Amino acid sequence: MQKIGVFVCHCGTNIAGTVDVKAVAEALSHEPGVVFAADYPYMCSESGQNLIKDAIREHGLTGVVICSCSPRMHETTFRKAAASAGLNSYMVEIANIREQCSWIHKDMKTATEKAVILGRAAIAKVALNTPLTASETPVTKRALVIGGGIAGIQTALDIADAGFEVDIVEKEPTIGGKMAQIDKTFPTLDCAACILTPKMVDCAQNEKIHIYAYSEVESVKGFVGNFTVGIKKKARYVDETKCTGCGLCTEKCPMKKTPNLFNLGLDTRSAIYIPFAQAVPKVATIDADYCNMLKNGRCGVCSKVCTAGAIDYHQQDEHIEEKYGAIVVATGFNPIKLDNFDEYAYAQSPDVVTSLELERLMNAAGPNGGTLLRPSDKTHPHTIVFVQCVGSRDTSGCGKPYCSKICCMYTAKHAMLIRDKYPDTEVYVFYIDVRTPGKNFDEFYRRAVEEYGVHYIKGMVGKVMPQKNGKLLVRASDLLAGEQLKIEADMVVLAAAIEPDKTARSLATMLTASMDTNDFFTEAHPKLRPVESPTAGIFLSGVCQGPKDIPETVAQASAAAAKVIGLLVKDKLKSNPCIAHANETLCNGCSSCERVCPYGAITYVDKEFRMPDRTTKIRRVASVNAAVCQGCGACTVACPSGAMDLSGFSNQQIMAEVDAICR
Amino acid sequence: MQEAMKKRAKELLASGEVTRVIGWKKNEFDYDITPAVFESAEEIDRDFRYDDFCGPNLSKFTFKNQKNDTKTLVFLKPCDTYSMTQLITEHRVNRDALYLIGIPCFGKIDIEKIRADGTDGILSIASEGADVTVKTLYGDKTYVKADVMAERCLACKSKYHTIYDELMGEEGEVMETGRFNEVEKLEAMTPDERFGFWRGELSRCIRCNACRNACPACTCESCVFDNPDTGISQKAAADSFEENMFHIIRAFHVAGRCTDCGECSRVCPQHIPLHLLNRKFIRDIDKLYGEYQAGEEVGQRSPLVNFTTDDAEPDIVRKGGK
Amino acid sequence: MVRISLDSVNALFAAIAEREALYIPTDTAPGIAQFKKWQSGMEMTERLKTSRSAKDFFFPQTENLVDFKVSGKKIDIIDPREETEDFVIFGVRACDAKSFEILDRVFLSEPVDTYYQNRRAHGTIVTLACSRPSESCFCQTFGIDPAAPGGDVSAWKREGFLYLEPITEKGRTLLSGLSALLEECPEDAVEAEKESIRGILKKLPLASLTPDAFGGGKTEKYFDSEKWKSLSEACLGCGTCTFVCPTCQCYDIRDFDTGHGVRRFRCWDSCMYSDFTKMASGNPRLTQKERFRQRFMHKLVYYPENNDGIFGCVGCGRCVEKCPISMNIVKVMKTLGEDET
Amino acid sequence: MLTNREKEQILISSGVDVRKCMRCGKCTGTCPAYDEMEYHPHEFVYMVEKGEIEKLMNSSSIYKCLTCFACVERCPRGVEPAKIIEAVRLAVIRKQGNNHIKAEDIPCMAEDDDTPGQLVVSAFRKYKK
Amino acid sequence: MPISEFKPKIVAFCCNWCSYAGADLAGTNRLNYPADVKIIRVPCSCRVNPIFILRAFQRGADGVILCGCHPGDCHYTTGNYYTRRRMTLLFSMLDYLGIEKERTRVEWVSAAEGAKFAAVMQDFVKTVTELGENKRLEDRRCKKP
Repeated sequence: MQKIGVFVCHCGTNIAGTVDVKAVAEALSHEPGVVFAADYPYMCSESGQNLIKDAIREHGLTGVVICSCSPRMHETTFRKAAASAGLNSYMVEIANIREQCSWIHKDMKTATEKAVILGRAAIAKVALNTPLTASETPVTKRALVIGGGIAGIQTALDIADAGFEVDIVEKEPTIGGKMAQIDKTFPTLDCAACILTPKMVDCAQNEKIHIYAYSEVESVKGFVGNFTVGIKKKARYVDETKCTGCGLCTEKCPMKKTPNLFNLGLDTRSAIYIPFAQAVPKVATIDADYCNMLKNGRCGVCSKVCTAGAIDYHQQDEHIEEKYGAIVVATGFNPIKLDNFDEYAYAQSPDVVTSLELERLMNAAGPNGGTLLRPSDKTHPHTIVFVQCVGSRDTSGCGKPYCSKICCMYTAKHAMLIRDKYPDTEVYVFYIDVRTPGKNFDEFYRRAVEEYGVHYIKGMVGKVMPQKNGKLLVRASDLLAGEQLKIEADMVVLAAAIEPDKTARSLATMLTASMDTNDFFTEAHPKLRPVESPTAGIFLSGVCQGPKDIPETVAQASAAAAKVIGLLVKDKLKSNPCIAHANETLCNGCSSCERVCPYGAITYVDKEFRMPDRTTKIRRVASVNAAVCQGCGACTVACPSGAMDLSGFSNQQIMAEVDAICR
Repeated sequence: MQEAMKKRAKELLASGEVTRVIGWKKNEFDYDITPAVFESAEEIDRDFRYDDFCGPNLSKFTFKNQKNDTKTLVFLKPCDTYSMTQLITEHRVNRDALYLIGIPCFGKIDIEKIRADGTDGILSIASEGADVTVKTLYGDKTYVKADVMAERCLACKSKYHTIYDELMGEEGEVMETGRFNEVEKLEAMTPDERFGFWRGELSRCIRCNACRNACPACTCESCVFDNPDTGISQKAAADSFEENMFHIIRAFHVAGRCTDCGECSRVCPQHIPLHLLNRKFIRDIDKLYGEYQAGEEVGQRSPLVNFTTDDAEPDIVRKGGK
Repeated sequence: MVRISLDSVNALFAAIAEREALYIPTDTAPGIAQFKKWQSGMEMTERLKTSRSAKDFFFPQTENLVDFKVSGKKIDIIDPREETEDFVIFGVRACDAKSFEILDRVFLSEPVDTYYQNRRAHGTIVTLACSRPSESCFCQTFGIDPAAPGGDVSAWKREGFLYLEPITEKGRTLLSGLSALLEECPEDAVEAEKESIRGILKKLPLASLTPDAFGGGKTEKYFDSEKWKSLSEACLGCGTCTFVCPTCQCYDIRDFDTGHGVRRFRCWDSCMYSDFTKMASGNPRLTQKERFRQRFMHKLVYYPENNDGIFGCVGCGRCVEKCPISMNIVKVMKTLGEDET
Repeated sequence: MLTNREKEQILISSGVDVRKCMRCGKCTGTCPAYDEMEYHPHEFVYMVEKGEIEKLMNSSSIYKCLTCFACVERCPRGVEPAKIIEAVRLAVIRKQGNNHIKAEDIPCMAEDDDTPGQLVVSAFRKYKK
Repeated sequence: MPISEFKPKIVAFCCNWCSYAGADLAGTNRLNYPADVKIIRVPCSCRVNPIFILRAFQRGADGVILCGCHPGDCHYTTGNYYTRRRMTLLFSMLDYLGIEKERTRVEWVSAAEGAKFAAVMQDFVKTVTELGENKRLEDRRCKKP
């Protein structure tokens, strides 16, 4: 038998001014199940709360309805009060008779009538409430960072700094990512390696950080606080623990014609290699596609020269399983493939390069030792044309619909550096818009124009035609001058759009983290939760979430780390008990609910059921992970059989409210 | 075709490849067809039947009579394959325990159309080519097959089989036969006319649940209308509201999953054109969210559990912008 | 014996409708005839059978039993019944007419169902002989003669005339009030019609079906028969057969919360439904096979056992026509009956 | 907002959404007939948007377009300037009367040695359906 | 009943995060809208089952409005996208059955749009008042005697 108590708050005159609170209490006292009804000037005051507590104890109330301000205001207050009097805190319902009644109606009679109806609805609901308890799950105090670029490095360092174990999984032989390939950074023009490599070393030396380089995530199971991740350590054919990184093997290796991927294939290296001098871990790796020993068993030079005995031609991929409490995605980006842009002759001429290739060409550790030379004939270029928005802001289907954000600034940087070092070189930048929102960004761009004399031309390059004389004829429009320009250039640099790394899509599936149509990870809330994925326990760092420059990436990386730390300091996770649950006897196992769940909280299990004729049958039924479910209720409507229901907002409860309102 | 099917079924039984065969058998009259499980060559020889009266969709029958520990051969007409595919997508049948044979269909005859013509006392009925010959107590009659074919067959959406292990006869194609004409006609009416139309139709409903129980999409362990805990269970439509409620919610629950097999209308003892409700949803989905045919392939994502960020707003209905 | 030209039958209907409500079978959709309250201009159907039986008139699909008015914590009990008007059902077939007797044995035996009794007392039944029986008809199996259809008044159609013969006092009262429209006539035409009908009956495909293998005392013989399994395997568990059946009389009593009270009503139930007679302990009939068996055992064995050997089926053939998977009492009788021979 | 009937007509007959243009000028940058033209592809798009149809119709530029579709091919926003030009040309022809080329006229024109090859190719593109 | 006296019953389902907060804001700003609107709080608009909407009509509601976060702003990321499809199809079906399409509505109201909330409710109540009593989806048993 229900024993419901109704408490009507005056809120001074806020409610009592337009609602006859005494009449409301009197009317609601006659509702079925109500055994106590009272009004009081301020229910949320200590004495008001005591009134509630006393009534709960005295009348043995099974449910409490408070007619007061919005539940968004004091729901927690009243729930705590109920709990302290021994009533389950979820046996409290609030009728919002202030914001949604007294404050919007002027007529006492109308407002009082409405308040009674709202009270009735709350009574009808509370009569169907069930005591709920938040479930608790332990937290594995270890984080995984997927991707070892600047985003991953910063996140890992910050997490480790707070005293938690953190692992980095990097698919390349070294951490460092794209930033390691960059020459200088805008707008300060300091050397990227000089600021990045110390952080890489910090990672290597931090005892809380473990780096799985040349490794990939294979599987992810579990949920927030309790992930189990399968990691594949790809065979390097070099024992990491023995290799000292002396580099002797790379010198002696006879296979010198291997494309140097670190330099984007602009030069070559040996089949056994260390990507670059400051690589972390500084360990050699054998490129199995080029190594003669691995291909046909003839060679073995590296093994012979290695004093540490680190070479192991029989090494196999290693599969590891680790447990984590939180996962940070920092998978980064790549410039897009330019196959769709024949007009820029990228495939025809080696002198048409992408901006990232230009970084390598200008880098001291690059193919030309830092001197800018045309890739085709190694001569000094005297005219360089930069093309902006190659594949960015492109809705024609060839490129990407979004702005890649970083190109305007790095092009200004390139133009400035070239003009600075080679004043005899004319630099043209064709742009659609120059976008420079950022600290000191616009000043930087203006310096390129005003101090360095870079020719910025509003218009686009329509076609690049390699000439017989080795030059590149660039045809472009100058929209402001209203003319079509034909420039004979020595080099053309394309600001190729950036896109999320190809591995991100499959990773998102493993993580049940959602992605947008461009394969950027979606954040839990675009404004208020920008570094969390909607899937609890999955955090986002860097360009995997959207185009960003280095300072923004680092800021987000630290933010993600802060979120991870906030999660890992907890011993147990308490979850909202207002979550979905499946009635297994009704569940069809049809997967409709799983498909609408934004959190991947629903999984299926095969269960044995006793059939009416006493036989047993194995059926596939849904199971909701209480730690992951956030209680939106999408599944309850997707479920045709009504097997899914939501605690705290059950079908019965909502229909009871509907009934009470329409009565 | 019938003989070939019998032969193949017997072969598969004999080889032990399958232990059960799901097909059709003749009942009291020529047009009376009952889905059945055959477990021996004798049963097949005696009762197996496949002709222009074999309307029942064997997918639902297979769902109800599935066995996991043994392999069952199921003969599927093109439209039955869509239902079967959908059932597999929803994990409602175990594909591994089924051996599916696609068979051609040339349109099924609707005996109710012949009866509605006033033909009664039917002693025998035969369909050959374009002619349907009926012998009755009160004289013989010949119909052109197209005139007495079921509505769903006249507007056949596909002669293509979406799933099978083996195909008998030639593979057909997806067709464009104006199955939405009736829906469009209704859409063109005024709301009052539509209301009148549907009241007239739905008021005949006797809530026998034949539509639901025959529907291959309605395979819920327990239907919301049978489960007293849902608060909306009904045993009879005690008010016109409940007639609407049942049919709207039933159509909504199968929306995006309904393959438009037409069983609901076939089995309705009161001749309510229930398929027009389902087709409305199919039509809206096609128009608003892109062409979608449930049961086309295993693992499809129904439009109701899917979205794009630039979907039409619900306003579109109020503004009549469709 | 009186008659009226079929051309004037509308005048007859108008005259009846002037005094009491008149219901006639009329076409409501292609292939569907239903009993409807007669209004001027309404035509009688040419079809043999209405899709639903005539039992609705006495035992409607839903019927309010009692209302509880709830105000706050107070509950009042209200009898929702209103004065029932007299009514005439015209064109009932012999099978349906016979079904009322079967229902009477259930509802009018102690304790009397006053709701049913009240409706029964107010209704007058005018039957109509079946000039063109259908292949699904097997009323003769249960000793029903569609040539002499019974009811309060029996009627025949022949050669442009409608012939009427009162059977009961109620029938005589009805016809006496209509004498101005009717002319006395000899019985030759009706006798000829009867002969014609009986001639056709012999040729019906189900003419040889007999119920001899069934009746009271056969429970043990059939209850555990192996054949139920294959008979029931295709059964969808829908209620079509039950709801078109003129003799099915099971109902469920339910409460509907109207928001301001509770309405207790009864509605037809079907033994084919999985929740039929479900109790706190569960359902006594666990699978569709058992539910299927219940329906036919009830009609062919249990009912006759409790009702002087009268079968609970009138052979109207509606279930034969309407079953979505074409499984019916004829098939059951033939299959189980094989054991007998 | 500048609107007029002719603009609507051009938008409908070309099927082009001029508002998608982001003023990058790639169409003009790529146009092989640039030097011949008074108004250039991006200007066509912009002028149609502004409703300055009259000026375009009176300009010889519309006949200088080779219909090579380079602009359509290169446009990153899918605006299709060549279709706009075609639509303006059609609008002019409509005003003049029905004296435009029919598909069946093309084969004999192709035989004429004086006909520029580009014209024939364009005609095939245009009438390929 | 003359239109002037007719007071419609309106059920408004509001998602907890945006629209319910928007309704609160309307209150905080003392923006008046008719008392005929009664709000039911749900966690997300995607919690609203079509059954609830029909239930409201059955029980005597004359209009049902569903408010949620703007598409893209859902607290649960994607909930309102499903709502949008479900309700579009449901409303279209009701219209197909000849039930007045003006009686149902979906509006996206953010937590900051108190003024919009009040305006939407005023407009909706006006529309439903003009339509009059719900007859086509009523359940006669639920009418007050």
